Amino acid sequence: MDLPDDRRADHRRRRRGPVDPEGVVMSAPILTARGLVKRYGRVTALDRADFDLYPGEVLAVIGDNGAGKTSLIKALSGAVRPDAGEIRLDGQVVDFHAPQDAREVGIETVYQNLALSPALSIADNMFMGRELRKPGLMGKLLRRLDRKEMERQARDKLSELGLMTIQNINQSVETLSGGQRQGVAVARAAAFGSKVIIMDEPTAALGVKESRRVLELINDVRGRGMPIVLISHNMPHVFEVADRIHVHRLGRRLCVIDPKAYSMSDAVAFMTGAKEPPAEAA
Amino acid sequence: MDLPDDRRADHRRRRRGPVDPEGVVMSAPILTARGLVKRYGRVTALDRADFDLYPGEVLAVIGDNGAGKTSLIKALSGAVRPDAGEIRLDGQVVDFHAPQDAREVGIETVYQNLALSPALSIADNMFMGRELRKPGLMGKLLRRLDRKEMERQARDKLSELGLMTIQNINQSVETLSGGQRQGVAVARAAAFGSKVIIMDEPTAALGVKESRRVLELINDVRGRGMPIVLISHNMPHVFEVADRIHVHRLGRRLCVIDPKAYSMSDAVAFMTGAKEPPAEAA
Amino acid sequence: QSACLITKTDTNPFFVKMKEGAEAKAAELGITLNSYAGRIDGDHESQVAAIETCIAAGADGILITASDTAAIVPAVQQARDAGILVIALDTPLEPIDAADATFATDNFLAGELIGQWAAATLGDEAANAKIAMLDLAVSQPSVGVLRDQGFLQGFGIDLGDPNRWGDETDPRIVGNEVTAGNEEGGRTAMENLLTQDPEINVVYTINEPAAAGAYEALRAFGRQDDVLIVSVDGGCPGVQNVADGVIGATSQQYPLLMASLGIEAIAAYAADGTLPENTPGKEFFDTGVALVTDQPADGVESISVEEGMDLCWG
Amino acid sequence: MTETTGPSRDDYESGLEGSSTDVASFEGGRGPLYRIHGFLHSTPSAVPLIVLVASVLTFGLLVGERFFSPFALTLVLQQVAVIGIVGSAQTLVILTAGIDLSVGAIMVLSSVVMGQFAFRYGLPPEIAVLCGFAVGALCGFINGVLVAIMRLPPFIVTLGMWQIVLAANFLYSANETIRSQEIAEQAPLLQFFGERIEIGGAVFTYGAIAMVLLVLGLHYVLTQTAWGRHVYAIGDDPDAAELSGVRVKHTLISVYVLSGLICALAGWVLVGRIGSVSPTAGQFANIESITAVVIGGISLFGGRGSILGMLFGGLIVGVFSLGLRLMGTDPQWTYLMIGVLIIAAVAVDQWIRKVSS
Amino acid sequence: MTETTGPSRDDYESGLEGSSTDVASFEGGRGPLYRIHGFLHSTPSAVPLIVLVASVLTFGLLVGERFFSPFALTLVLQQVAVIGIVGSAQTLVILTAGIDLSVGAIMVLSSVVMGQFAFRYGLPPEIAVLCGFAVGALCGFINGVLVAIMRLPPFIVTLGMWQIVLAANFLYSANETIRSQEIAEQAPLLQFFGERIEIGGAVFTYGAIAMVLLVLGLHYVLTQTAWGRHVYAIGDDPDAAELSGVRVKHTLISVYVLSGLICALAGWVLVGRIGSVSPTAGQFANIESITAVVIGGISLFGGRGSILGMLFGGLIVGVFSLGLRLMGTDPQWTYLMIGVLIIAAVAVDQWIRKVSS
Ligand SMILES: Nc1ncnc2c1ncn2[C@@H]1O[C@H](COP(=O)(O)OP(=O)(O)OP(=O)(O)O)[C@@H](O)[C@H]1O
Ligand SMILES: Nc1ncnc2c1ncn2[C@@H]1O[C@H](COP(=O)(O)OP(=O)(O)OP(=O)(O)O)[C@@H](O)[C@H]1O
Ligand SMILES: [Mg+2]
Ligand SMILES: [Mg+2]
Repeated sequence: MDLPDDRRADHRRRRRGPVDPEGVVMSAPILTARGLVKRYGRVTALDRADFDLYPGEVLAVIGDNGAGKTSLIKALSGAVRPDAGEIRLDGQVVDFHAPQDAREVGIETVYQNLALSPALSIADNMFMGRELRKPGLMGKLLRRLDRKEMERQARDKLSELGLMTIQNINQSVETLSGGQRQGVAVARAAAFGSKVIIMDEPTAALGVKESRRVLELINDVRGRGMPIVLISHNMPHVFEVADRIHVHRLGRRLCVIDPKAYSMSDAVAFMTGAKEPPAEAA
Repeated sequence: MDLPDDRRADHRRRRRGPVDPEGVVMSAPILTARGLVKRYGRVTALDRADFDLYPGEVLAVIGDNGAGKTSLIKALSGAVRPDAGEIRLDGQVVDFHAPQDAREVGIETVYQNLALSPALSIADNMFMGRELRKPGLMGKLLRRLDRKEMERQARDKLSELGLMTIQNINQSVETLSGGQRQGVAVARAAAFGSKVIIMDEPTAALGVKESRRVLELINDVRGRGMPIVLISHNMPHVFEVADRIHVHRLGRRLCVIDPKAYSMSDAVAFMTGAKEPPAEAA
Repeated sequence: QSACLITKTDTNPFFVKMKEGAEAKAAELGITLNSYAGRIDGDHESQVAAIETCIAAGADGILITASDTAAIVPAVQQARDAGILVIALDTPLEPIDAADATFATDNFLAGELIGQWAAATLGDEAANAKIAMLDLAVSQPSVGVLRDQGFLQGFGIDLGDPNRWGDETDPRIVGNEVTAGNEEGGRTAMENLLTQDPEINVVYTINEPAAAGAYEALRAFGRQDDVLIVSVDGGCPGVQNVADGVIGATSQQYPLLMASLGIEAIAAYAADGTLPENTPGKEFFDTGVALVTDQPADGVESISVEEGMDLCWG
Repeated sequence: MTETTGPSRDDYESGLEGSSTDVASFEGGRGPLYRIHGFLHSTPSAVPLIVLVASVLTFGLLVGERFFSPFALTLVLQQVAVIGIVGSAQTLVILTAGIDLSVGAIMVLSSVVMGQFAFRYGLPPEIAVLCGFAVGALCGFINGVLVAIMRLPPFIVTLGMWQIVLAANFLYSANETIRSQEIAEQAPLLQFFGERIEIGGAVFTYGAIAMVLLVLGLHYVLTQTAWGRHVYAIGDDPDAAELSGVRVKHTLISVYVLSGLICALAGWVLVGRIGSVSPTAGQFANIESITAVVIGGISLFGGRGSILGMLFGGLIVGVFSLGLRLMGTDPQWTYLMIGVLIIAAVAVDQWIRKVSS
Repeated sequence: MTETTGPSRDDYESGLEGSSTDVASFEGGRGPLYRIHGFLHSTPSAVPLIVLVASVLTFGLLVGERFFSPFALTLVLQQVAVIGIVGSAQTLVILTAGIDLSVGAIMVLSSVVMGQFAFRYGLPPEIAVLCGFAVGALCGFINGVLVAIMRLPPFIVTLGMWQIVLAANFLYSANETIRSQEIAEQAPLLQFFGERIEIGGAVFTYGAIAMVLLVLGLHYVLTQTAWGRHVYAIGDDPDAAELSGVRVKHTLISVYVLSGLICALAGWVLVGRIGSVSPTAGQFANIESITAVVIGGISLFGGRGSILGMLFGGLIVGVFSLGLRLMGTDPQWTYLMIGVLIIAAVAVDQWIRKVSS
């Protein structure tokens, strides 16, 4: 296994797309949102929130519990429809009615509550909504699933993440430990995202080794040129992989900061309201 | 807010009970388990696991995802009955048939899946199973609940934890963010534990501020002389608060180490199997 | 020798009596009797399954009160093809010759008798009567239709389609309600009709439990003394209700007789192949019906309550 | 190793210093829409109540004073009394995410036991009534044990019990009806709930009053006592309830026993209503009680809803049945209309909740 | 700030170096008990199959060859055919965590439409049958839209539909039965499923064969195609299914439409079975189909179970009914026994799963 600093240097080198706010030219954002509002009864979860994701970058979203991070990415991934505001993908206004709509244009999401079907097997869950069919007549005419292949691929993805304690790929998800479940959800998104991958606290329940794998995976995905939105409460992780950090507070974007320009304690101070963000970052 | 090193020194000073393996006399353990076995169908979650908790200490349990940590503490808290093995509390063999049995002898647990009733309010959840009744006739005869008081206390507990984004104490738990829910579960255990508090990844979904409060809370509880079992994947947290670290691997206790004698990377190496633990710690 | 008795339900006292009659006679003649029943009135499939069971069990004869008189025919035909004597009890099949024989009450006549009695008792007032019709079920099973239409015929009301109730246009009919043939349904139905028109003074009921329920409603409205309730069945509690003045008149049928005659016929058929004969002039063997009342009306033949008590469901 | 070696805490937490420590305060009403929403949300029985009032008014307009009279309106109450009581039992079970298909059968068996014990064995009516309650409680207890201890699904347990109890009822009663006149003479206690209070045109039977009191009492118990909270918690998520310290088995058994007792009460009220003791009564009590519960906005998945909603749900059906009859609708059309209205009532409920949230 | 300032990664992770990177391998059978458990767990229809075989053997011993003959055993199959088909429709809906109370009514309405369109309007029987299927599909579609789009609870939707369809059925058919002889003469196609193949003493009606083929076909679809997986996923957790990319609404509607079509097929088979077209048939189809589903080990909470289990569940009830009838048991005792057996079958199922896990 590489040493940390090697890897870090490595991913910085591989990074594509201009991501430095004070640096070179900014290319057009791939995914933007303006003025998103979402109310749940008396609670305002999103309060005119903005959002920008540039090609090839890892954008971290940080904020207090209940700041509205999950609500924000749910709006982006079609899981909730905002009460107001607009979302653009590659400059086009999009209106997702269901997560499947977002998925079809290549936005893949790991939800905080994982979105797994407890009674189904790991392989079934990973391929839900995009099952593989058998080649030939069996698949075309009888639409028969290719279970063997799906199981093989599922196993491979999980091994890549280092989830090695899963004893049986046909185990139903409800029999997995909390961390194992999270691994399944992350592996699914990593395997199928084609445009944007959104991860809502993907390492919350993961062990040291498994978290490391997820961070490596994020770097790999960025290496392939795909942008990632990462929500996390783990500051060292955020500062390790993020190219830019979106600080969310009280339902809206407070500021966007460059992890090279600010320290972790600054970020924490902004997100908890201990310090006002500087004007240029807001 | 205190500075970290102050606090750290502080809790070391306040610590009671002899906990140093190489140090002074060890008092008798308060909670022990020997040879616990738990099988789920083909999966062996606990494989002759041992466990010891001494008075007044913070014992961290670490291990890979799926190592069996949750299964272990579920056996200790009466949520599952082990297939074999025995559990002793204060030297007496105990056999919990239900979590309520463990709770009645003072063992309070924060479960990884939180164990909250989604449709009920925060206050209802916090006082589930030990509701407060109105004083006087109303409470005695009509068994009327004292909602006002329960709400007030619930609010206080949450404020102590710094969960300040909860807008409405009568909100149902299902409308809370992931971190807010975890806060409710932690607050409940902290409020009611009288003998042992067990926490299964209490900070997994919590923000920086909220995590800090939970660690402070752990120190406070230890300050009151109550022992705590803390399961966590967060090594800095573990090394900050733990007096001893129980390393769990493949369903059993691999070793118990002193955080002062070993480094974090040693602990990680033991728990992932990268290094063999030294003989004296096993 | 063995025989089967298949009734619509085994919870209605009428069919309970029928079963008692069959069992007593079967015991007397040394025949094994198996009884089957639907779960509710109109449970056709259970009856088909029962016939199939009788075929599988190799019975000599089947006595059946069909829930769906037309639909049961193919199953009955299968039984007859297997050499089993099938006798319809109480309710004729459609067509009536689908069974080897029919021992039945004439339900239309039963209705007609109470209709005539009510009309005669009211005399001239019959022209201004306000009639509540408490029927069986919305699915309009044939017993219910026959009794209802018989009553209207006897009362002198134009029937419209005689195979349906509810299509009459005579203003004297306040309305039709369904009762499921029990007290609860009778009471609610009566309450609803009374709210609609508190002046109701004649109540036709499909059977005596419905009549008892209707009476409770009338009592609650304080109208129990100025309304004529008529009914059909003639069970012992029903006749007792006639005696107590709850019911004005009821048409009595004889289920026990039907069943015991049926068993005798099966015994005879099993012994030497003789087939039962019909009542002269009718397509079936009429087990008779009698009007039970203690207020006999001119021109309507009736028996007294005491006679009714002796015969009740005999 | 010394204390300074282990990275005790990451320096970034110093950023916390100075962050606010207030508790987010509850934001008061923001205009009437928010108030209405808050009200509808915190009062799950409000929607069925609104539907009820609306339907009473509509029929009042359509039918006129034959319907909109104290007499007719209290008649609805009388007609709904038995279903309302059975529905209370059903509500308790459904709140625990169960369903009780045996309520009707238990009700009838209890009433038959009350009647037969008084008449066949000549027991004093008080004792006979107690025996009826005992039978109801026993049936409920069996249901409860099968559901809570054996962990069988409530649907299947009560489906089986339904058939067993109903068959037992017919076998025991020998299908004999005890006539109203006999009961009035020899054991008038059995008809207690048929007695009435008249105020102006309004007629309140004891049965109807008992129903209302029962529902109010259960409402208190469900919302204001620990037991009630536990019932909701179990329906919400039984595993979470167990882990958070609810004695799930005890509570479930107590729910089923109470349900059985309430069914026995319904049986007693039934005797008051129909005058006689009849083993064939109550055939539709299951489906009607479930209808009342669901129209009342109580979730069949448990844990959500108010027993008051069940009462309003039952009354809605009663109002529609009577109203449609008074409009002279053909019985078959009435059935059809009630079907449409069941769906419409729930659709309106859903719609209001959505719009206001 | 330079790259070295931010604590890029905590040094403790260096401990990971050298940790194993194997995937935990699947541990093979550890003795027969584990095999049996694995089999029972992965084959949810095994338990009802075992109960079925055991009950056939028991009745074979008790009743002798009147029961244990090809004729009687295939008779069970015939008697179960209609319920098996309706039960298939019910299974689909229950797997999505719904329940369909309107199956019986849709079945009867479809059969009445087939009959009346052929006789009242003189349409060719092929067209009439197609119209019957269209009506079934339409009813299913309405159910589906109300459940999936309007998000109303399936129980209440189908409760309403039940009443509506049944009333429509009585109104439309004017309660007329179309007699078997007429059908045989003028539209024998309607009786197609009544035809039979005899092999030795065994009699297989086309209806029974159709039922078996339908169940096998649905078993394939449910277990081997994506649509089937989606049905399970929706029953398991509709929110998770939606989030993980299942078109929940489309799938739900397709389930209800398919259920309606299968009910129409059941209506056609029903005509074959009873010979005539009767609007009063099928009143117990709801409860019997649900009984078959639940005895078959399919969870009423959705997402778990196999349609084969439903078939075995239906056959278990059929075997008990016929067996008890042949033993000459009083019908009430039969109902009582079936009640006991429903509970016992599920208890055994639960017990086996528990012991082996
Ligand atoms: N379905 C819902 N109904 C009502 N309120 C909701 C709902 N979902 C979220 N909320 C509220 O919206 C606010 C934002 O929630 P959200 O889940 O977006 O926070 P978050 O930033 O993701 O927090 P965390 O870090 O704890 O996951 C919270 O106050 C929460 O209580
Ligand atoms: N109910 C269950 N049925 C079957 N297998 C189970 C069940 N619960 C746990 N397991 C299995 O037991 C093993 C240990 O699980 P456990 O939840 O104790 O792990 P853990 O150490 O808490 O992991 P994590 O850190 O991910 O929470 C895992 O392999 C898991 O798949
Ligand atoms: Mg979140
Ligand atoms: Mg765990």
